[in-house]
Amino acid sequence: MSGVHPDEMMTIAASRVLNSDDVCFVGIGAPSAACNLARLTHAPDITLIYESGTIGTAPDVLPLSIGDGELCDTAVTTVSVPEMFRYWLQGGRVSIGFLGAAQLDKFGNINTTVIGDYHKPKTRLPGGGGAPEIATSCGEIFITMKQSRRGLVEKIDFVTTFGHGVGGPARENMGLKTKGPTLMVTDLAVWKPDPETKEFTVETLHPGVTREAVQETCGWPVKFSDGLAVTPEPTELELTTLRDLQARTKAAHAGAA
Amino acid sequence: MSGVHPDEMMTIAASRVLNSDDVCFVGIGAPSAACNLARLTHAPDITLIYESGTIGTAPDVLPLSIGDGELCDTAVTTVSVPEMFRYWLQGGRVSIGFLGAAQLDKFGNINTTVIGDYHKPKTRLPGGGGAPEIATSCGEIFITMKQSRRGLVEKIDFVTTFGHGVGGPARENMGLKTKGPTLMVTDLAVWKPDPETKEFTVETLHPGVTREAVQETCGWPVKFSDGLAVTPEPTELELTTLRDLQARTKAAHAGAA
Amino acid sequence: MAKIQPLGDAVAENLRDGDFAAFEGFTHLIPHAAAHEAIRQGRRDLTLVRMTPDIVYDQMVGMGMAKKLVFSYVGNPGVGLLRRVRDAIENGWPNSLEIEEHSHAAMANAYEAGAAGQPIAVFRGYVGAELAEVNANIKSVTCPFTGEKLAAVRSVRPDVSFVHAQKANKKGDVLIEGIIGIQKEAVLAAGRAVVTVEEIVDNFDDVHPNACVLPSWAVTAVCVVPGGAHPSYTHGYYGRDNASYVAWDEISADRDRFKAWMLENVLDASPDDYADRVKSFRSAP
Amino acid sequence: MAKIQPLGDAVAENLRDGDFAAFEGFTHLIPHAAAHEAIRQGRRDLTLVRMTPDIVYDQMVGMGMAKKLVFSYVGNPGVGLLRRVRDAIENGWPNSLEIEEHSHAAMANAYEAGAAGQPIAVFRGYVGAELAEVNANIKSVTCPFTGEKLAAVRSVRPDVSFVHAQKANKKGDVLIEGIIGIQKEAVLAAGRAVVTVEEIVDNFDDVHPNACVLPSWAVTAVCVVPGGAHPSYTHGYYGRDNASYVAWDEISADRDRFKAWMLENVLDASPDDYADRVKSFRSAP
Repeated sequence: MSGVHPDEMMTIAASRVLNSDDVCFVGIGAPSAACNLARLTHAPDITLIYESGTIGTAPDVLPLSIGDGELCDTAVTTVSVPEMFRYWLQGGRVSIGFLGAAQLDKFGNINTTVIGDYHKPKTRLPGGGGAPEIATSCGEIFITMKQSRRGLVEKIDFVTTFGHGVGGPARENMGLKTKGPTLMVTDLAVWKPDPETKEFTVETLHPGVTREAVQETCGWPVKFSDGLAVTPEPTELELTTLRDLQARTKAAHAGAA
Repeated sequence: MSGVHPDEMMTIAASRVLNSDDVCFVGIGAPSAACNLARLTHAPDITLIYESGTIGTAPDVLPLSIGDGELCDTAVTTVSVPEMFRYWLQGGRVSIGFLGAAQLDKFGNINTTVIGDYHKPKTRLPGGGGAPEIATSCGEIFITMKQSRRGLVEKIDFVTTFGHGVGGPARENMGLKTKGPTLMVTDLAVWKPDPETKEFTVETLHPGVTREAVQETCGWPVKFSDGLAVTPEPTELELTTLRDLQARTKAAHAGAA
Repeated sequence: MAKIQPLGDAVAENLRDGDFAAFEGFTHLIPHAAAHEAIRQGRRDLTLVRMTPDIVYDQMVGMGMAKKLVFSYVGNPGVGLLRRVRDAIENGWPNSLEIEEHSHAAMANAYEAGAAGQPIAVFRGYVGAELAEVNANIKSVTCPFTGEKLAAVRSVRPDVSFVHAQKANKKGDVLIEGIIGIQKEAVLAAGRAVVTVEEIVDNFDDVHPNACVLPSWAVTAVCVVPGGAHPSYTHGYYGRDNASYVAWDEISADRDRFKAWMLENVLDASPDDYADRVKSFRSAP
Repeated sequence: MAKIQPLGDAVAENLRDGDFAAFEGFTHLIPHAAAHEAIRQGRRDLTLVRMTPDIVYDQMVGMGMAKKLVFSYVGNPGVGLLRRVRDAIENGWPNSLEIEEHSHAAMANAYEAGAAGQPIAVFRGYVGAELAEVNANIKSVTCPFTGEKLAAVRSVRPDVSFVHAQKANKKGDVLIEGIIGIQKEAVLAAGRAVVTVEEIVDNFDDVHPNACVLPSWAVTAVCVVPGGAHPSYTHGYYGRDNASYVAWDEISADRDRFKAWMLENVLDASPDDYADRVKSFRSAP
């Protein structure tokens, strides 16, 4: 399909892995767009939770922050932040945590804290927020981010959020019972961890994307699945729904109502 | 004043120690009657808290249980039981805890657990409920109970709720910062702990009550204050308000509305 | 998603012999109908947990369903002691009953920790209280910052919890209002949760955004049982039948009278009988 | 009982140089007016705590009021990084800034424990996370039942907390609705609490029984400041001024432009100016 922007492909591919039975802890940005696109297309009953305490939200436009008013207006219920983290996240009630990343390594460990040394940072990033415990408490973790050599790196500067550690059985060895990262959707491809090594492996390339394009935007030697396939093209419905959502969002955030 | 029942005198004397600034954690029975009498007479703005989660209640009749519907209907707010115990009680927001007792010793230690051995009880009592942490978390503790040799004993069978322990600085030695029992009102007298030994000492005798009557209904050798006085007679307002409250309560609990 | 189904089916599918089970309610919203259904189905060897076991636990214990009771206050509130529980503890009738006793603060913290997926609750508690000496499940941890000794109790995580609530919507979301007690924690701490409700409504559009709502996916089964809390009460629907609580004191005083009452009012009754029992306590509409 | 008083007086009486202070708000109800008053009054050496320090903390840090920042996410939500905070951390301008960094779960648990009067919060957390290695205030305790290692952090107990809320009644009870965030915990964990509100109403007779209400005696001061959350929002009163959040990114990019903006919009402004700022974001009545 011509005219599909890689960001759109990323959001659409990510939305497809969600379904109506999922209870999804949503990070702001690309995860939020994917989750809401899923809700507006094939997963109308998906439960979206934002860490501001809004459970089961159905916003008409994408929130700018995790605590926009519409999240509460459309929620099944809105709880306090301690309750959100204690009963709902730590309580193991969330099946999928959907995270973005500033830096990521091949085992799905995430850095959103600093570029450079922690105590003398080159760039101070926002920090972990909910991610460290989202990553260990949710049934599994989906990651979505745009590929770049600055983002997908051999060694991240700081382990904000534990993925598969050094790979293999690292999570079990830490006593974790949850699956950790099971999927990554980028603007170029869909990745899944190797069942043994846990190294992210490309499963499908988005339409028109080459292996070389993936490797050029990734800081480690990329592994491709033996059954490497092409991500299905966006459908008309997916693309229209996403574009309408983005347009409504842009209008709403531009200024006063 | 003739015709005043000792139970009435007990409730009235207990009500007098409360004022509008107090935030009071109320046990059921005699404490509840005293607290509500205070509210209906000289302490209209007193905050009454019941452990069911009702904060700032103003019931028209005395509740039969700590969770009667009217407590919620008239409350400033009603919170969950965990919040009640965590934020309001343990959080140190309550100035006075008002407790009853099945057995009590001269240092204000309370037993509401068993008569006899804990593992082979002669009589299994209801247990501590909120009392163990009420006694340590509230600013101070008032106790109200009817005197009897079975109730006021030299040695209680079980320390459900810590008062002044073995007396003296026992509370400070345990690391407690709260005052513990500072007052006991019985059907015969008003008692306060000795400033040094912490032994309960009779401060005032209710009208018509003798030292002998107090001793006969107490299992330890009673100490009387040097300045022993007589508890002021109930006023007309106190007595009428209490009797009206009791009559409304009896009618309300007799059966269907 | 919650299965909306008859109470008999929900109890049969979710309560098993030997379970660690909660029938919670803090004076308000006590799930009498659900407990009575469990009695009719004859479940055995239960470990029953509740902060304030009152007459419905007296009934279950008296019927020999419980091997253990975990609690912080066991009494008929405002009336007196529980005679069937006493008979079990003091005399082993109809069977001996193990007990694990806590304070309310400990139980509230332990349910809260259970809902929060934590193995323990840590708090300032039990200072000077003798319970800590007779209950091996009260331990301590040392604050790594100050050296203070803090109480530690295992979180409460029942196999199954039963609660009563005002209403559900068609999706199975549940609304609880008024004295919400420990209802939410009992549900979220449990592996399975069965909620009896007064009614099912189309939607919760008019519900306050911060009201206590349990989403359908956090509940196993929803059963419509009008009056299902009787003689406890349901805020906004009917008042507490205080006279029944008072009457229980005499009914439960004698083993035979107790058995006869249970036969007539529980074993020979059904979930459909509760609506009638609350008729005279209904709030003005 | 809460003192109902002008914001200037409440800040002067309750915020002191060197205080450990929270200006809380989770996107919703951020107390901008109170923070701006603190800036005008020139308080120094503050340790500022907040789960999600955003542009108003960027302003306080940029004005040199803070010696330390305790937080779990420092950013302009949905927009980007905080340039004044970055300048302080990366370049020590206008002063060096000590940081104590946690995860949201840790901060939420720590505020909760603070409200509950506990010295620490204990929870399953920080597993595999490197923060535990760079923050000496993240320690652990061992579960005395299972041997599991659990994270332990000090509870958050500010000297003073500032929050914004919808309204108070004449007694000084405060109502918070919508995204209630960590408002209640911030107030109850603190030694003193100042609440700005949109309005004062006669009574709360029509308020839901389980709504988030802070009784007057749990609050130190209540100040009427309509629009006091702008550019954050107040559910039921006015919406979020998203454009102001976006615009901040450019304003804060340059030290001089930042200073000029602060002079015009904060130092030369007063609590009466906020009502105008939210005019175009007011909800339909």
